Amino acid sequence: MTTESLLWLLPLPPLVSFFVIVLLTNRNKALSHAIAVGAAALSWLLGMVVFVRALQTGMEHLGEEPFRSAVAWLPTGNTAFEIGVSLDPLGTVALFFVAWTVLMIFIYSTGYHNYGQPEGDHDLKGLPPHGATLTDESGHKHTVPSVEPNYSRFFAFISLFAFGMYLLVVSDNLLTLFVGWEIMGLCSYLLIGFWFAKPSARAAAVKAFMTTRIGDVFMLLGLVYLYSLAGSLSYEVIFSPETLEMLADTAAVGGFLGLTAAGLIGILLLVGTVGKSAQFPLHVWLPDAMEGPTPVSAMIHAATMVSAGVYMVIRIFPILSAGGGHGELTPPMMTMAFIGAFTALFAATIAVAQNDIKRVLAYSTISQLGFMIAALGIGAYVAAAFHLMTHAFFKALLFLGSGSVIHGMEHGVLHTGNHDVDPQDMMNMGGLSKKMPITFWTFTIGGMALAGFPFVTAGFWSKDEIFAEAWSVFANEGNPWGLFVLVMLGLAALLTAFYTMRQIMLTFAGEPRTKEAEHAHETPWTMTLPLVVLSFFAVTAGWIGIPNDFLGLNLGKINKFHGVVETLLPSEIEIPALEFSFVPLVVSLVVALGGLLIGWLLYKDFKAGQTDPMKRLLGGFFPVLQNKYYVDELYQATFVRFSEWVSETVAFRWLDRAIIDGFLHTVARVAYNLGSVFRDRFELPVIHNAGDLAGESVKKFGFNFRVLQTGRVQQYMLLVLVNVIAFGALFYYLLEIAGK
Amino acid sequence: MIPLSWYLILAAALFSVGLYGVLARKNAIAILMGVELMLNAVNINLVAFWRYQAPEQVVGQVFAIMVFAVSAAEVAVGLALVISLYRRRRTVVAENIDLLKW
Amino acid sequence: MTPVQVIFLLTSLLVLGTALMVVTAPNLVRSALWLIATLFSVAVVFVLLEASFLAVVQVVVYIGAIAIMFIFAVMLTRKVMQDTGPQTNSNWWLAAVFSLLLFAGLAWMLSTWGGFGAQAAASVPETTIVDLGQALVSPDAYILPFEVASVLLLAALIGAIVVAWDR
Amino acid sequence: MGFLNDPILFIAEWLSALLSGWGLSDGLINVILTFLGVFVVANFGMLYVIFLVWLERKLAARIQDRLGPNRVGPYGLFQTVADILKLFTKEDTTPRGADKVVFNLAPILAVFSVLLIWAVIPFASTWVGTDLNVGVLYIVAVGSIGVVSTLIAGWSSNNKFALLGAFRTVAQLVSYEVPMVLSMLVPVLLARNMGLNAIVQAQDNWYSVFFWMAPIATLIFFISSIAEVGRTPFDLLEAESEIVAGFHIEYSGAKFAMIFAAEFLHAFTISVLTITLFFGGWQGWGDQFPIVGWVWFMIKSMLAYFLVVWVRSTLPRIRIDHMLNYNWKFLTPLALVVLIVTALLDRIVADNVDILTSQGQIIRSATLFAANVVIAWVTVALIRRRARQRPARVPVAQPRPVARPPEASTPASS
Repeated sequence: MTTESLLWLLPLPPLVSFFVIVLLTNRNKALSHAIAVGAAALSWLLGMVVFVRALQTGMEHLGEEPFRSAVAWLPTGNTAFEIGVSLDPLGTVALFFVAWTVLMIFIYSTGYHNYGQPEGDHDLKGLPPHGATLTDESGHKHTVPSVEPNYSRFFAFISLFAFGMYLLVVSDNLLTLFVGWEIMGLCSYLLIGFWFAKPSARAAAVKAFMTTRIGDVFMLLGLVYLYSLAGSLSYEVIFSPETLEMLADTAAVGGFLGLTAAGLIGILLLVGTVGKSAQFPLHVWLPDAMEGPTPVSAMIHAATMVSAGVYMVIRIFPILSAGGGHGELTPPMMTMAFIGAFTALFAATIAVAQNDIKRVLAYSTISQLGFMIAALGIGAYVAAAFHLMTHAFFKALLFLGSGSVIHGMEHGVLHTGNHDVDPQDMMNMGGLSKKMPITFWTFTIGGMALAGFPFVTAGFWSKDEIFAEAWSVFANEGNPWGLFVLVMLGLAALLTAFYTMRQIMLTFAGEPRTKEAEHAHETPWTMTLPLVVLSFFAVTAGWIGIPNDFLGLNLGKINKFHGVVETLLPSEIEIPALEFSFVPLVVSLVVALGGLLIGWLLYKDFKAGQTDPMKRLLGGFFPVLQNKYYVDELYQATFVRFSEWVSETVAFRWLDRAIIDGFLHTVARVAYNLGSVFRDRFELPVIHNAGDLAGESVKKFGFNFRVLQTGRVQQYMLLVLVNVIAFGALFYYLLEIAGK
Repeated sequence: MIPLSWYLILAAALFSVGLYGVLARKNAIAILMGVELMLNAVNINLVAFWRYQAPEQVVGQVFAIMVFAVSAAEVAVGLALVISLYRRRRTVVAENIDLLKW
Repeated sequence: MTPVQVIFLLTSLLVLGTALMVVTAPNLVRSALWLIATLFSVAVVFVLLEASFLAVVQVVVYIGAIAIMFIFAVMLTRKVMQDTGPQTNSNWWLAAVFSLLLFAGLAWMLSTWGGFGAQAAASVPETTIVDLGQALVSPDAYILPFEVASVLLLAALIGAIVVAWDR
Repeated sequence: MGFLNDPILFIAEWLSALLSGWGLSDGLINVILTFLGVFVVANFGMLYVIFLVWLERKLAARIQDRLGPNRVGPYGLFQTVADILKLFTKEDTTPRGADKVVFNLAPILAVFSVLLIWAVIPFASTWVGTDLNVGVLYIVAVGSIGVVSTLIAGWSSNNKFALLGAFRTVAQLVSYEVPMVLSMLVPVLLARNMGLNAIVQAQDNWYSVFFWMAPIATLIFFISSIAEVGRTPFDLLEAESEIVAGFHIEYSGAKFAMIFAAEFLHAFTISVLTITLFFGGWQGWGDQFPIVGWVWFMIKSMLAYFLVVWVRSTLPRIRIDHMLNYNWKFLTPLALVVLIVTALLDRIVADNVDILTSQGQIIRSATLFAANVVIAWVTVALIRRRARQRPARVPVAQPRPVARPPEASTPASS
């Protein structure tokens, strides 16, 4: 089969499995997850085939002319809207990590939802399983985890989600990309609210949905504006140099802030990204999204969906950078640089003070995405893409690892039966490294990658590249943004390393701080296998991005990655040749090692019942961090309260009750009176009697003529015959004789 | 040779005879027989017109065949009706079947 | 008077005579048998019209199926073998009169029609059964009437079963 | 052409020459010759019956381990002649209250309907009464006249057994006409022609004989035409044990002889039809000489007839509901399947290979034969499943004691 047709087929298996599971097999758990995992594996296989073919084609060549095939979808006026699939280097990279992480997470889910365990004693649909009690032959009961009640539904949802992600990756225009984007939004809503009987989960789901909606609306605006200008949304059209020129030259509608059209579009689409990948003003949904099952957190909120935002920005980077050569940055890029850098630091600080193992990861995700956005802001989209890929791997790894930890803790909780111990609170853990070694090692690898442990882990290389880009923007082009970004991200990276270390220490090191932690034990192979695989990538994924002239010594062309993604831009905007400099290297070394060191020092002997060293350190500022700078409360106080006030008072009381209802009621009253007049003066005397007359007369007529109906067919036929003859004769006379 | 008129007259006569049967016979089955005769008259007309007007097209024969099918169906249903009628009311005389009168 | 005309006259006499017997015979089975005779002579008329296929089909369908169904029905719906009393209803003379009127009217109208005395085309182009069959099933010819007829037959079959079902 | 080569045509030519010598018009000569042909064929049939009766009785006797007729003439050859003489000399009774005309019409129609079939049967390449281009349809039509004869015979003799026999006749004959016609359509569509002679000429090789292409159709046709004749195991219309002698209970003497002869001739006719439709009629080595073709024709048809007799003298009579179920639930659907499959397959084959060449014919026969095997296998499998599902025997009526001993005070059911 040609690669194009493979691309067409690529997203389909998860979709099919979604429908099959929802419609047919949802009663059968084994069948359902078999179908789902099978579909994921099939897509993975296709993806790998495509990947290999792409490598054979050679990236540069692929960049010149990507695999692409399109069909006319819906006619708009005299032009048909085309949808299609395409695969260029960026798509290849995205496809690679999406395929791997998705498959891994599918496999992981079977274990995470306790497949093969008995039904729970008092499990309800929509609540996490509470465990089932078994009595072994020796007669004493013990509690084991019970299988998820909505098992099949879960697989249906993540299948649909995988479809959305694949669609987004292979689509060759912004519209289908947006479709996949929205599908993922829906799935994230469904999956965050997967345990919909928990009020917190419900709230989180709604919150996530609403927040991302804000972004999506702006994004849709941007799409519409773009389409109205460029007349198409397919990449090859809108990224063609002439289109970009046109966009860069035309002023924005209404001269908005003196932006160019490209700038306005870029900013609008950027807001979509801000919502999707949880950048600063709209980041609030992501931590709450941790209410969902851990595989969901890993999949949506680390590996795929939030990266989709960044992916989209990288896609439209030509538009964002349209009009700005090298050196000066376009307004959207400045916005991105600011938002990204700020978010990175902001989220990192929050992450420092969290105790919930998953929330820490959530905030670190936000800050890492901030890294990418910032990198894009200074034009280093290659580094951004690179970091996107590596981050997808190690963050998925971390989430799955945390899920495995939580799972182990739940074992303990079930064992002790003390249900008010939160298995997600790091304060209750400790010393798990001996209980669950595989999880420990893989988690550590992931953590190191996140912290950017030098020279081995993937995170190091990608971050290092971002620093290098930032530095070169400052040093070579004298652009202050470069320095700003470098400093902010440096601090963020420092904190990152620190809280990663803190997390690892709290979770795994030292002695168990609770009985539950003592009774935790390793999770089944279905959960550990993905960990191992992902940790492999978490290390090696970075090696393809080692700079060619690292440490100033010429390593030949070991950097495969630049070649991959550079070809994204139209050719005339060339990448500033990035020569090696020690500053960023030193920075990243210092921040990584330093952060790790501080974390180790602070938490190396942390016992149960101690107060968190951070609290001692930060004192009064700690609660602020713990409460996430009260952003939620702020929103609650401003937006939510305001909108409630508007809907309650303005819309309901004044508008609806007073104006609309009043108007309607007057109309009704007038109409009623008018109608009664008509009834008494006109209807009753005239029409009514006329109708009665008609009816009566018909009745009388029928009564007189019913004698004709003898019920004898033959007489009827005789009458018919008579009439036929009579009328025949008549017509014949009229037509033939009288006619002449 | 035979002019078309003869066939037409024959058909008309057969039709009238069948009509008489339909109108005059008591027995429902006999009425159906009359209907059959009328259908046959129609067929004769069709075939005669085919032969005399458009012998190069098969349309006449085709429609004669349609008439065959129709009459077969008509007889099947009609006789079924008559038989079930006989089962219920022990009569097949058309005049006694007058439930539809006022 | 060519021999063909003689044959035609004989046949048409047979047709009309037997038809009259059908509608007048006091005994129903007799009239069914007369009906068979009529149908057979109509088949002969078809032969005279050089439509041999139709003739055979006439015999198959009418005599082989319809007439037998008639006899069967007659036998099923009688208590005694002989029919007693008049077989015609009260206003049979009206029926006779109007049938005659109809015949007269038809004949008159036909006689005023131009193509009345038309002579046959000298030779029928050899329309074989193959042509007929292809005309019946070829989409640019009569497949639709054909399908409709078959659906009608199916409906009649089921309907007959349902109606005559002895509950 | 010599006399030995083709006697019939020889005589015909000679006669026409003679008559035209007498100065008769060609039309008249044609008429006379036709009448002669009809006369010859009819009498051949009627006389052949005499031999057939003897043959059948002999065969049945041998199969049932008896001697059979052996008094009159050598091997009792003239037994039948004696019987016929006896029948003709018997009194010819007509029951009171019978519908005389119809009563006398019935046996004539019976013989008539059988003899009409012989008008289209090709005895040899050139010996055909009249080669209708709708021969198969014609046969069906004429067969329906036979049904009418039995029916009116039963009705007109004013006898309840006869009437019951007539009803059974209608039920059986009308319903068995369906699979018979369906299976007759198979050779028609294989030969792309309705004329019997054309059908025979279409099977001009041992491998292009239609039996190879449609064995199941052959079987269905054979069985259902046996039912059409109303012989054992389908002789319910004259089941002695149930309705004394069925529709011809009131007939005696010559009329009985005619009905009897008609039945035997019909039995032979169906074997003739079988071999004509499925075993290549007069085809055989050396059939370019019509006389040889005729010999082949006779041999084949006698073999088929032997099969008929064998079946008759071996199988017991089947119950009426079995008979109808067997037709409507087994034969008809099977015939339909076979017809459809054959049509489709033959079309495909004809589109792909040239079926006029010999290897084309071989391919065609092989394909259709394989298809038939598959159909048969599937059918057997289905029947097995069904037989396993249902209890083998369903009682139709509960036996009721006619007289009950007084102490059995429990009222009988119903």
